[in-house]
Amino acid sequence: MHLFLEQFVNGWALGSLYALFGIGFGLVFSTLGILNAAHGTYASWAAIVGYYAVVWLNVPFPVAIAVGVLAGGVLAIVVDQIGFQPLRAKKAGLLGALITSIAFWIILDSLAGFATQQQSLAFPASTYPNRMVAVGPVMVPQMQIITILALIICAVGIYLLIQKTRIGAAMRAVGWNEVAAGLGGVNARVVILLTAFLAGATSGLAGVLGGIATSNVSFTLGEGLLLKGFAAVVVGGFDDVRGTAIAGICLGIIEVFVGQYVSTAMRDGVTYALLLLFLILRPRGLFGSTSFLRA
Amino acid sequence: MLNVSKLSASYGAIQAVRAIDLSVKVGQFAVLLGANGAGKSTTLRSIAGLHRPVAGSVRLGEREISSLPLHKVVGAGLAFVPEGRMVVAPLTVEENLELSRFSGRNRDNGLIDHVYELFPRLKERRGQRAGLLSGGEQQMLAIGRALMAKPQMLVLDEPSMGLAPSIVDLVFQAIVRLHKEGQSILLVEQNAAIALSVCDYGYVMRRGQIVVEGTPEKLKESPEVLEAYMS
Amino acid sequence: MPDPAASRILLEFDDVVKSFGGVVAVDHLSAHVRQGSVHGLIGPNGAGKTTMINLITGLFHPDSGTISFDGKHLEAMAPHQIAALGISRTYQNVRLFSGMTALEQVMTGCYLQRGVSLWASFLGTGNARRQWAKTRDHAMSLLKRVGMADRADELAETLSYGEQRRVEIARALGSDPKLLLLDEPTAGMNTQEASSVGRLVHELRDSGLTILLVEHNMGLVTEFCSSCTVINFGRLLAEGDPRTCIANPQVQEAYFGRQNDAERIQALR
Amino acid sequence: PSRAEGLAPGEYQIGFVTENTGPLAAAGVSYYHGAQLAIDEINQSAWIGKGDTLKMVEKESGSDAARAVQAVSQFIADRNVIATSCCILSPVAGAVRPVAVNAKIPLVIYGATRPGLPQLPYVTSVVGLPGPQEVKMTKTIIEKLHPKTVAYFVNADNEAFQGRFKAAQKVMEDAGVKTAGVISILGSDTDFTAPATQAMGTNPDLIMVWTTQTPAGGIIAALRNRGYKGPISANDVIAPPPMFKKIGEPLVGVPFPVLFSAELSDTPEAKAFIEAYQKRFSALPDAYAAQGYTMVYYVAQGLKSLDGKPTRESLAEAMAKITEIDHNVYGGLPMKDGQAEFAKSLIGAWSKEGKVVRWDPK
Amino acid sequence: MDALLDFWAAYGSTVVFAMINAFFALSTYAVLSTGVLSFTTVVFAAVGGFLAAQTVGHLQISIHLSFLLAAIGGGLAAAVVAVAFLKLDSHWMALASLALVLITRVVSLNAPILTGGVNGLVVPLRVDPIEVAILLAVVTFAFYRLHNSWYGLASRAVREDPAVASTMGIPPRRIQFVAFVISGVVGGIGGAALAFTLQFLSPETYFIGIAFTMIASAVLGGSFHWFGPVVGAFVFTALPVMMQAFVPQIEDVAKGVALLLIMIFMPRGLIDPRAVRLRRAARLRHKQERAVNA
Ligand SMILES: Nc1ncnc2c1ncn2[C@@H]1O[C@H](COP(=O)(O)OP(=O)(O)OP(=O)(O)O)[C@@H](O)[C@H]1O
Ligand SMILES: Nc1ncnc2c1ncn2[C@@H]1O[C@H](COP(=O)(O)OP(=O)(O)OP(=O)(O)O)[C@@H](O)[C@H]1O
Ligand SMILES: [Mg+2]
Ligand SMILES: [Mg+2]
Repeated sequence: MHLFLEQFVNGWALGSLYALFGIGFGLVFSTLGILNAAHGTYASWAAIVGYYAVVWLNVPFPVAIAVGVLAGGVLAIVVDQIGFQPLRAKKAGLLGALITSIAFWIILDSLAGFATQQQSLAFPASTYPNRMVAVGPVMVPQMQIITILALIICAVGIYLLIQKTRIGAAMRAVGWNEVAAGLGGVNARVVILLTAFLAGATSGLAGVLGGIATSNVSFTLGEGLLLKGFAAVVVGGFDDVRGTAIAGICLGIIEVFVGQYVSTAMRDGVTYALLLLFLILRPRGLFGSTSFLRA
Repeated sequence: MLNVSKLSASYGAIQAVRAIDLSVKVGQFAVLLGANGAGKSTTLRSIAGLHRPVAGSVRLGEREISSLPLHKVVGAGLAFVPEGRMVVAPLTVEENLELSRFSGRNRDNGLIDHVYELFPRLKERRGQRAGLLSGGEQQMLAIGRALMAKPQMLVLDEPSMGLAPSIVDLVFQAIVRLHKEGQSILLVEQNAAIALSVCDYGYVMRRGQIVVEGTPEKLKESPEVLEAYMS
Repeated sequence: MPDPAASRILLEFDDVVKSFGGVVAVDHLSAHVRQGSVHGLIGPNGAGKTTMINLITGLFHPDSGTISFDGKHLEAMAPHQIAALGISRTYQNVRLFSGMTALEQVMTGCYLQRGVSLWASFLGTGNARRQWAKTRDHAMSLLKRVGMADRADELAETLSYGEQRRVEIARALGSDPKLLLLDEPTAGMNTQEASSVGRLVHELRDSGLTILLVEHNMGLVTEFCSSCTVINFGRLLAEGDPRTCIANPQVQEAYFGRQNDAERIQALR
Repeated sequence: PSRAEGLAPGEYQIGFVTENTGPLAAAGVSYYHGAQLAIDEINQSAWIGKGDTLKMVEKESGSDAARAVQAVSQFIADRNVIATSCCILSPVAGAVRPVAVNAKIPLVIYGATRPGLPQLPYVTSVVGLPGPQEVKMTKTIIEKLHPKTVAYFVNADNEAFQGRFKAAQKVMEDAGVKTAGVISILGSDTDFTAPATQAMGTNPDLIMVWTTQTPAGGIIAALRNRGYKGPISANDVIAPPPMFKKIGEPLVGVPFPVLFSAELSDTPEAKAFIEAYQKRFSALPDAYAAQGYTMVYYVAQGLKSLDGKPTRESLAEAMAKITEIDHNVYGGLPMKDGQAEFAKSLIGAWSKEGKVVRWDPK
Repeated sequence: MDALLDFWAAYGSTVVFAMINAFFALSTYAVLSTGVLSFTTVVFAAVGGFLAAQTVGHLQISIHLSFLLAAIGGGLAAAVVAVAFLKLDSHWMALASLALVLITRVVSLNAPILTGGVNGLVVPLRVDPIEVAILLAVVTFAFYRLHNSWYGLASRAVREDPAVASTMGIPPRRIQFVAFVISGVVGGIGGAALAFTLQFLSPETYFIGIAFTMIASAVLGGSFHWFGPVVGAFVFTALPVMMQAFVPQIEDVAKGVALLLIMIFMPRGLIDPRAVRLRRAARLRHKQERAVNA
């Protein structure tokens, strides 16, 4: 029972990272219509920048997080403006953007390799909260608590922003069709920048937190998040932040439990087989995104 | 109000509009007529900032607007009801209407009630996603959205398309009322009879050029119009 | 020419219901279309006309009730099966295939009439090539029929709205259907162009086609339809001869507005 | 194939397939540096004699088999290249091997540990096969720590570590030490809190980590962070200095077998190598660097043994005949059937000060 | 002649890998051209590759026969996948196919009898590049035929608007099913060609790397025409080699930048029939106008 609880928390924290990353990834997917393969590198870069902020400038933990988040957001904006903006004008669609994002993935990944000298780095133990805290019967690392809270706050905040505010409506409008939104007086450029920043920042947060918690700051950091984050987005019903959050957490918990109780060698296999089964049984995901186009 | 001079527009190598001149004075109601493929929509799209013209200028008041981004054109006071409606499908009817407030141009709560008054159907459907509306309902929404921007210059591309007679009537009544209140209007309409009965001035296009212009009385006489519309 | 009013019923709606969430788009509707007629379907915006067409073509399935065509039930069929029975349609918001020329659009419409198996066509057998050429000529003649022959090799998306509508009609004719559903085919056309579509409709009827015509252009309906159905809020409002239908006070109110200045509106049209 | 006739006299090129990017770049760069250093040394000291010098030409593979094959093919086409060297991953080496054999060019494998890769005379390997070092360390651990149960971490997707793990497990079980659990991880995993919890849940007396570098560091850190106080053993992937810089404290006292260590190896050749390496790259060489270095000396020794104009074939024959690599940093390096055999291995561990010292279980 | 031989010696293997990638790109294009984004080509390649390797290894059949088996195996696998997947909508399908790729890797790691597991599998035979070229030519010709047949027309319609296509009597699911089978056959052939070229297979051989290569090749070359994927595969395979020759230090970055520039300036790929048609339409229009004015 004790082990079960411990692993449950482990899974929840892990899943929170997936979800956090997925929220950012899903935001660009659902509002800007881009399946962004470069999104993982935002997380890597956020962690790397956060790491150097700590190592070179000795900034305290919260500042390091903030710097990483900012880096993720700014990078997302840069990529969007260089890579995706020209495509929008030419209406290249999903595929064009996908390949462009793969190009950025290659570029940013290899630059990240240079920035870390191809090493996997880790935040020095003294620079972040790394004690265990008793929560009821189990001991939980502080970073896990921080991660879990970060997801809850981000998920609720972004959900409210998108569904309940006018900025959110503008974001959805631009994602559907820039011209249509423009006819409503929306400054598409600004909204796109805002969306890209928000998405990059959220995934950046996942990157820094994950980089710290797993002692792995490297160019490979984002890749793991990318697949799982994508899965969370799709299973959750890709235009619903709540769905992404829940699906991400479930994914983490399933993964950990399969490792614990079935077999680690089969972990990914079983996790993805479950995912596949779920999709086939419920072809529109958890929250079954509502269609808005008529036959 | 609106001054278009030597406007040319093309799609790649296909030239759709060649060096046309057209103007709408403050408070004037102008219509643009022409057969399918004459270039009417292209002209309006170029004026409204949906399509970059290759040459010529479009001035709204003193301001050159042909190179402004779309939202700035709307901000400058030109609202457009495009062909094909272009409503924001994933947003609800109400959100579509409220979008124009994002630009901060109008904070007038009464305006949306005005639109609902004009189109009660939209009020019934206010919570529905715009993409699921019927064709006519979408057309109403597109017109409503343009009105929400409280424009100085209203540009409409076949607003009556797909609307039932009663609604066409309502729309024209509304347009005429706006015109009476001093609104400047540029309208493309296939229904020449209605259009010419309400406008102050008209243009007729053929193959990307303006071939006749003048008062509605003059146009009604012109062979161009007679041939195409009064059969 | 058989008298349409007496000919047999080709398409029949029986107590059909279709709702979307809270909106009941088609509400216990019964109606029918007779073989060889040009049947008008009219009603205010949002009345459920397009929904009816979607139900007939299988894009939606009714919540309850039956739709039968030529004695066969359509409710559970897939769209392509229904098309194979000989039902073809156009769309209210022109839906042409991007990247295809006008001619290819119409060729695609001829899919059911291709006359050879996919396999033979892949192998390029002599027969397949002959059939292909034949279909091509047929498609070309359809384009000519709607007045678009000289634009056959142009990308459909570069045509103007009105021109695209014509291509779409030609495409719908490609499958050589028994029943043609036209959803506001003349929207965006001027009077002259619209009546040329009307004449085309008559020609088609004379060649044996049955046509269901959704129109807001009353002039066209009264001139070209032999019968009509009026619906509002998904319910039947009136049925029968177009002129009688339109004269019906309920229809007048629903369709021409409460101000009911029918005369002025008639004059404007 | 007959191209080798046209070699430019005096300067022989070694085609080196680098892995300076991709998942194994950290190790790849070390191999590369080690090889560079050896080339410089050999040329400066005219080690081959006869006025012959070596030059390294490199092409990147990013640990991708297809790219490695293309790189080797291009080397083969270049008549100045007399020998090639490649590959950290066994599947990549496996794909490159037939290409070299067909083209009759010497190929020295420098990283892949799958047994049976050498194919005389063309394909040889300077890699230490899994087995002896692991066995030796495991025996020492049993002797010193007397564990009753042991939990293992192992890479499910890396045949080299599977081999090492199996060797160690066999020794343990033969000595009556029970297996408490085997926790497989994948090379691309990054989060090890759950596996650590799982391992601790088996209550082992000892945890052995047989995984690639990043997971090894992550696992040890996670175990210690979650409060595991018992003994852990690992393998030479935690030996490179950047690992200690990264993981720090948790690595202290974790034993690992090494064939070469900048701090422990003390033969004259090793010392000279370490000094020169440090001077050139301002970092201590690790075991990978030593292998890259050895590879070049192996080729050079083959050239040295030849008279007149060597061809690829004659070089391959000459290299196949070598039974001991003369210049090495291991204090003796016999070659058997084209496969290096490491006679001596050490057991090292990190000290609190961040130095590799001989492991002392106290 | 000598120069040609030299070139072949140096870049022959690049050309072979380009041809193999062309199979993968065509396999992806097969489904893409009916509007399905699927990464399952990797799975079909794995089925074909391991099947070919095992049959050649254990049953001692000829390379040609094993290519045939690989094609059949890939096609069958594709048929099974299609039955399960064609229920799904686009984005879900893309994810499901990615999931299947990951599952394939786990299976090939854990089924050593079939795949050699983590130790990999030695393939005893090598295929002659000429044979790969002939095979590719045949497959490409088949795609050309498909494109110009009723299937091609139907698949383009399904890609652009499945609902409309269905009301014209084109069964979208059936067309997509056929597309999957074609994708499986071509993917299986590609997998076998890779097996007989690398001569060493491991679970990594058929993994995400291929997934991105094939999709990038297909889109880069142009996913609206059968020749696009072939061109794309050659460009995408040659890019790293070229970059290595010119800017070895930053070859990956340079490769990314090159890819990026192509996409920014030609977002619909190098071969874009639509652009060609637009230009042709413009010429036509000019001619007509001149006729009218005259
Ligand atoms: N996207 C496009 N690409 C290329 N050519 C186009 C495009 N849109 C329109 N055209 C061409 O430009 C010309 C003018 O088209 P436009 O849409 O302006 O006509 P219109 O007068 O509005 O016609 P309609 O009454 O049918 O709407 C037509 O010949 C049309 O084929
Ligand atoms: N998929 C859908 N989801 C939700 N509501 C729908 C859907 N399709 C249609 N509706 C609603 O059903 C009603 C009937 O729509 P329909 O499109 O059939 O009207 P119509 O008679 O064709 O009107 P119009 O003349 O404006 O085209 C409308 O109010 C519309 O909003
Ligand atoms: Mg128009
Ligand atoms: Mg309708």
